Amino acid sequence: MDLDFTAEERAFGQRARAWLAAHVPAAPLPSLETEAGFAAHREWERELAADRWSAVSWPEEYGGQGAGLVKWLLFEEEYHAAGAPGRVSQNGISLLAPTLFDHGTAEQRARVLPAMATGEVIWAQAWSEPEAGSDLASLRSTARRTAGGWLLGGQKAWSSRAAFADRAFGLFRREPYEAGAGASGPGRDGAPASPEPHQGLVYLMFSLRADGVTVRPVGRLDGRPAFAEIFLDDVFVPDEDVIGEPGQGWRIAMSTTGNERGLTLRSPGRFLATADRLARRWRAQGDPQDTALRDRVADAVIGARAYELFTWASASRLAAGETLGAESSLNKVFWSEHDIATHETALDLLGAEGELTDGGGGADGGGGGAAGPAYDWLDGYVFSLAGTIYAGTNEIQRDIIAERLLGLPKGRR
Amino acid sequence: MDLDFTAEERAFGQRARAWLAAHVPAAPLPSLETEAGFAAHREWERELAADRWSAVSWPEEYGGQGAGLVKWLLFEEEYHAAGAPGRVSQNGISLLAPTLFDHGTAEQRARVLPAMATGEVIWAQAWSEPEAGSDLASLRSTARRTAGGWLLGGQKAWSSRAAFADRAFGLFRREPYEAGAGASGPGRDGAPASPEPHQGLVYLMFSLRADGVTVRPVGRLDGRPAFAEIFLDDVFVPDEDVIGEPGQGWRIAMSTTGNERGLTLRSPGRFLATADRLARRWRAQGDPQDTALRDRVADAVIGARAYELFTWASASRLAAGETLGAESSLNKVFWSEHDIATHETALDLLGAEGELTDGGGGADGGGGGAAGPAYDWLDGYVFSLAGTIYAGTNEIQRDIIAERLLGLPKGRR
Amino acid sequence: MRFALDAGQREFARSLDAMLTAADTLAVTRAWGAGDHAPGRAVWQRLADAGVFALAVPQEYEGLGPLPAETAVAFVELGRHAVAGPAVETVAAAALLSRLAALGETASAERFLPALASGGTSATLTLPDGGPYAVDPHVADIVLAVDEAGLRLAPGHARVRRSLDPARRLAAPLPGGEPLAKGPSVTEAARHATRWAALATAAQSLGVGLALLDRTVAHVRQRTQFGAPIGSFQAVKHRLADVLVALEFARPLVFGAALTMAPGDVAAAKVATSDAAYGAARAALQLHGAIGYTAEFDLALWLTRARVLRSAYGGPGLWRGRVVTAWE
Amino acid sequence: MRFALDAGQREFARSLDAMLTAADTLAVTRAWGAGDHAPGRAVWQRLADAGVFALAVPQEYEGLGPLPAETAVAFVELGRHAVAGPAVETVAAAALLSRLAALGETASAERFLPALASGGTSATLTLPDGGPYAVDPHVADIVLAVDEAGLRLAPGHARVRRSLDPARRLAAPLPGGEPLAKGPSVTEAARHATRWAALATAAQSLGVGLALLDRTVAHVRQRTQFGAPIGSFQAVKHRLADVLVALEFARPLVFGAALTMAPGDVAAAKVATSDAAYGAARAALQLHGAIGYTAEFDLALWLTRARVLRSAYGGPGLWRGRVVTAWE
Repeated sequence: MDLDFTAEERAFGQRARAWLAAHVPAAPLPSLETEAGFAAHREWERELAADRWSAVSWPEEYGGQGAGLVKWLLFEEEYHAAGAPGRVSQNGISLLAPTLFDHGTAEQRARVLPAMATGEVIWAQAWSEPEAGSDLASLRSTARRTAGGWLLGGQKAWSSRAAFADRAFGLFRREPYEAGAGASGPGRDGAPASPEPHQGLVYLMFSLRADGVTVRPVGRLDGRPAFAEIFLDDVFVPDEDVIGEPGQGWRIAMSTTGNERGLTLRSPGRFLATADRLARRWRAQGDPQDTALRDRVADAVIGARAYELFTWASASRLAAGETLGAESSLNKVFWSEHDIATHETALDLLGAEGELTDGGGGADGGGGGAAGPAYDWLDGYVFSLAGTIYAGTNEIQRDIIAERLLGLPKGRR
Repeated sequence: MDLDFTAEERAFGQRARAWLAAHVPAAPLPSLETEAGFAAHREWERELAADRWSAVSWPEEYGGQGAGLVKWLLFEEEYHAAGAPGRVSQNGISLLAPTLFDHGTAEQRARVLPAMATGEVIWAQAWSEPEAGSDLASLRSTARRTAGGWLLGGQKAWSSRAAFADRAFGLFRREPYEAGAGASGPGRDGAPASPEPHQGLVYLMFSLRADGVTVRPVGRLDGRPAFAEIFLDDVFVPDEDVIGEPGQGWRIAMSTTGNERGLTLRSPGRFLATADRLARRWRAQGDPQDTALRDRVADAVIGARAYELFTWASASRLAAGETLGAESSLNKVFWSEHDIATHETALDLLGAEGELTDGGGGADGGGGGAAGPAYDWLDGYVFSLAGTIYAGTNEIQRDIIAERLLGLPKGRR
Repeated sequence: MRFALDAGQREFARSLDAMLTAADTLAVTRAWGAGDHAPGRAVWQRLADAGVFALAVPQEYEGLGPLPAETAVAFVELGRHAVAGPAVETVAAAALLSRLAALGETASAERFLPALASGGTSATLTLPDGGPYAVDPHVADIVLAVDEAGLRLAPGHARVRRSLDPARRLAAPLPGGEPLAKGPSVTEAARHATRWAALATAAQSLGVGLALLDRTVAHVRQRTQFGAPIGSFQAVKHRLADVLVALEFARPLVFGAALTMAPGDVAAAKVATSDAAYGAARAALQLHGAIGYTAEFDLALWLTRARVLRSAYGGPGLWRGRVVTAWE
Repeated sequence: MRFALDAGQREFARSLDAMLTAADTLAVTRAWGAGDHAPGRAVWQRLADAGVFALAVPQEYEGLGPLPAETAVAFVELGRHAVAGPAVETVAAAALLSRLAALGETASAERFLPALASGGTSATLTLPDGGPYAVDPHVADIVLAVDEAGLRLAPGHARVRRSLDPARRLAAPLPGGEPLAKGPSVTEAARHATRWAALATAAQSLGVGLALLDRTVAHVRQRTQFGAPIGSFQAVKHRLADVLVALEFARPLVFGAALTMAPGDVAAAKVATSDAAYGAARAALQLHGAIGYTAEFDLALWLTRARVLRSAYGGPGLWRGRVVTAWE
């Protein structure tokens, strides 16, 4: 049992750190929810990709470095410690790419991945619908068979990045119903209409610039644009953009949401960097006598370290050939609640500055120097609030933990 | 809207305070879970009763003062503030007496209540059974019809006071089954055996000294005796000791547990006195810089005040002719969690002294002077831990709150 | 002892509720946040006409007060209806000037109180330990500031800042301006005003929490997932049960504080309502899911306000300290 | 990087588990608490034979160590099996004397360490900031005390006090006795010993929490109320899910601390395991209902231990402070 890295791993980490030190923009990029900010973030992806840092774990042929899990985690830690920009390609890299590696064709990988790595094509996820949040089985959007492809209809919701992204991926209910695929009609009343609501779904990729697509940006709690609604009216998708077998979309998607809920979405790097920023801010401006706040800062530090070590343990198990299953639900519950608590602590530390959404940086932004402008904390707070909701609510994760890890009997929820 | 008392109410409170100041023993009585302590507490009940302070809200004919709810609450506040002994007659006065007032005969009241008021007869409750905790409907102990009365069989569990008490009251499943009473056979498999498991129960009183009764004391977590198991083997109970209609025990009991869960069991006096003791101990020995602990002390003070004011509001509603229903579940959840949190805070304040179960008082007992010996806090802590379990677990109370107060749909729990 | 709203108080609450419902306050609040203050000023005048601001003003200055219990009744409704604007601040300013008058400094009271009571003047202010910012000073008619030098009428305000609450703006009063009073009487009046600000904020938070619970209960009854209304899931039930417990035990603290105006009671009310409203907000967001997370859904108005009221006039730590250590 | 128990460590855990299961430790612990220490001493010797106490003793003093990771493995098992006696204290004493030896003060190490490693001697001790009481000094063969004057072999102990944990006794070492060392090296060695004490306590707490969860899961699967196993109720499921989350994220902190022995890591492990084990205890008691509340039901052994380990060697507040402020 050890926490030691190989010389090669350490060298990789040092190389990442050096590259980031030389390239991370001195001033924060504009918000990636603005057109200009989106373009700046896309440019940052190109810069990363130029030296193969945008998707380090991919094979070299697609623009990566073939880095294993340990190296990827080291890269993430360096990335967040360096205060590098948010990743506008996150959806593609962490959600779509793993699916293509597992279920896509060689042609799809060759066509999609390099452009994803460079930021030339930015992907939005199109999972959720207004009536289908965590209950993906109740999806209503449809893919109707047509010559050489499919026609999409319906509405997707809460699509992050969709406001400015180029393409999107998601699940659609196959129409007409084909017995062979075990499909069922859509559940029009909100309840699943058949005993097999997971059957008959098609997993596909589509252009957000295609005819029939309307994108409506939606602001999150603090008013910042964060995601969008996508309205689809007979949007043509060629067969080459279907991933895997039509009708098997549910199974394929589960392997992707497995990734979403598992290791890949939330590397410890972000939490470590955030806890470190909080501890520095506390030391700089906290009242050392105020043990109530100090204890909460300590909990932020403890939680980030626990998450880091838990992740190293998971990586070790994966390296030993084990697989992670329902354990990823432990992960999800932990990081999402840790993230909220950490940001709540930061806001309480900021006091009257903690509610300000403009400015940031400089004396009137709450200062903080190396600990960053005050608004970063409120921004992070609002972002954290979504964590217990998306990718399977924490209520559902707790059901999974209880039933699959503790072996408690299934009940009606 | 006011919080003012009438001159008469104030005079009553002052009279109570004066009486208590003159009578409360200077040194704590020995534990009422010992034979000597039980006798001392019985003697204290006699002393209270001599001046009509043992059951102030009862009519004078039974030994009370006919005090209304406001006066009763004022009495309780004075009682706890005076640090007066625990009430060994609590079960009888708060659980059995209200049932007798509502469902008993005049003969039963005349026979039972005066002896209860003086402590001549101490009552134990015999509600629970090993397989029937919060689910009273799954009771298995039986009352078999015999000439002039009933023969009890089975086992009762978690009977507080039963180790030394004189008599007990509880529910028994009537045998043989009588269709007219809607009774059902006992649920031998742990699940209710009939669609009407609440039917066919008999509410009765019995002597713990009767032939066929075996009482086995059971210690609580810290080893102190706290309750007992009662084994019943053909214990004869005359008809005169049945309360209400045989077979209607469930309905009768519900009115009693309504009292148990409602206002009467937990007057604010105890919580106010405890919070006050905690705040005094904190001021005496807490580190004023330690805001983490200070905040928790503040929460104890806030919770006690909230409970007091909530109770005054409830009393005002009752005085205006309204009734309290499921609101008592709010009550139960609040005081039980408040009580645990308060005692946890006290133990953390005590540090290394907080785990000691012997001694108490004096320098090596953690001191504290007017704030009482350290062990009182651990004792109170262990006592508080039962609060979220008995009288309907807090899980059940939350179901009730959600369904009856918020109108959420019933689900399988 | 009758610790329950009397018929007049209940009727006052009902009439405010009806008036604010008819005024479509959610739209008014969104307009206020977008810089269109006219509808908000109209609501303000109707609140004034109903007597809301007169409750904190003594009768000798054309007010109805001081009536803290009725003020609490009103602010619960303001919270429930997500009303925007410096209402807490106007009440606190009235309390400040009233106490100064009681201490013999009547000039400012005579000058400002009648117009505060009538709705003709709105006020905002900063108080010691209440943070550097005044609420909505770009809209308020007068900006008061208390600092070591005393009480002054600030000549304006620094850059206006946006808050997480979309209907709220904050800015520090500019230095200088007309001195109104100084010395120990200002200190005492500021403490008095802080109590009123805390009471009104507590009542408002309670209203915010109640509105969040109401909306969430309605949502979980109709929202279906996995073939059942999510309100039938025990985890959802228990979370909302806990919200109700917290709110229902915060409520008597608010009215108890209004009746006694004792420092410890006011502090307890501020802490308990902050926690209860914020707990309601967290539950409301979680149980609404993504829809609750959007700015355009009305829930956001209460969600964000529950958060910002928590730190208004000092955060929970400050107020918990005031529960157990003496303050005047 | 392989942050997982290796085959040898897993086998060590398995063999301890098997040995302790066969030894019927629950009965042994009850006997210990009742004053019958013979069965406990026999278990002690078997633990020593398995190398548990040698892990903290350097090889030059007939030990196997220092091996903190293996020590953590062992103490998880001690916690799971509710083993009684001053095991943490003996390990901490070994760490104390080892570090003194490393600083040049070898006399006490030579005198005591071989017997501590072999199980021939058990030790208890007091450490700065660890409270005034030593654990089970009436049974331990040596009682060490560190105070301002240095390290001494206490001549005995004051009145023996009972703990909430029925198998645990506490008493303050008597003043005086034989001085063993003094000066800065004692201060440093005491800090080192405190880290080992905290690590072993953290590992034991983790084991206690795991045992509580195991027993509670088994209980809720078979306990029926309202016609269904209570483990099928969502409130029960979610509460136990939270317990598992807390334990599974405390676990890597324990082993991470063992690998680094960094002050902040040790402090984090102490805090997280305390909270996780106590949370497990509260859930276990609530979900067992009344039966869990009785002293005669075995659950009580872990319930009470989870509580007392929380404040052992300083409560959560002290250790949280050590997470964010430097300590050596």
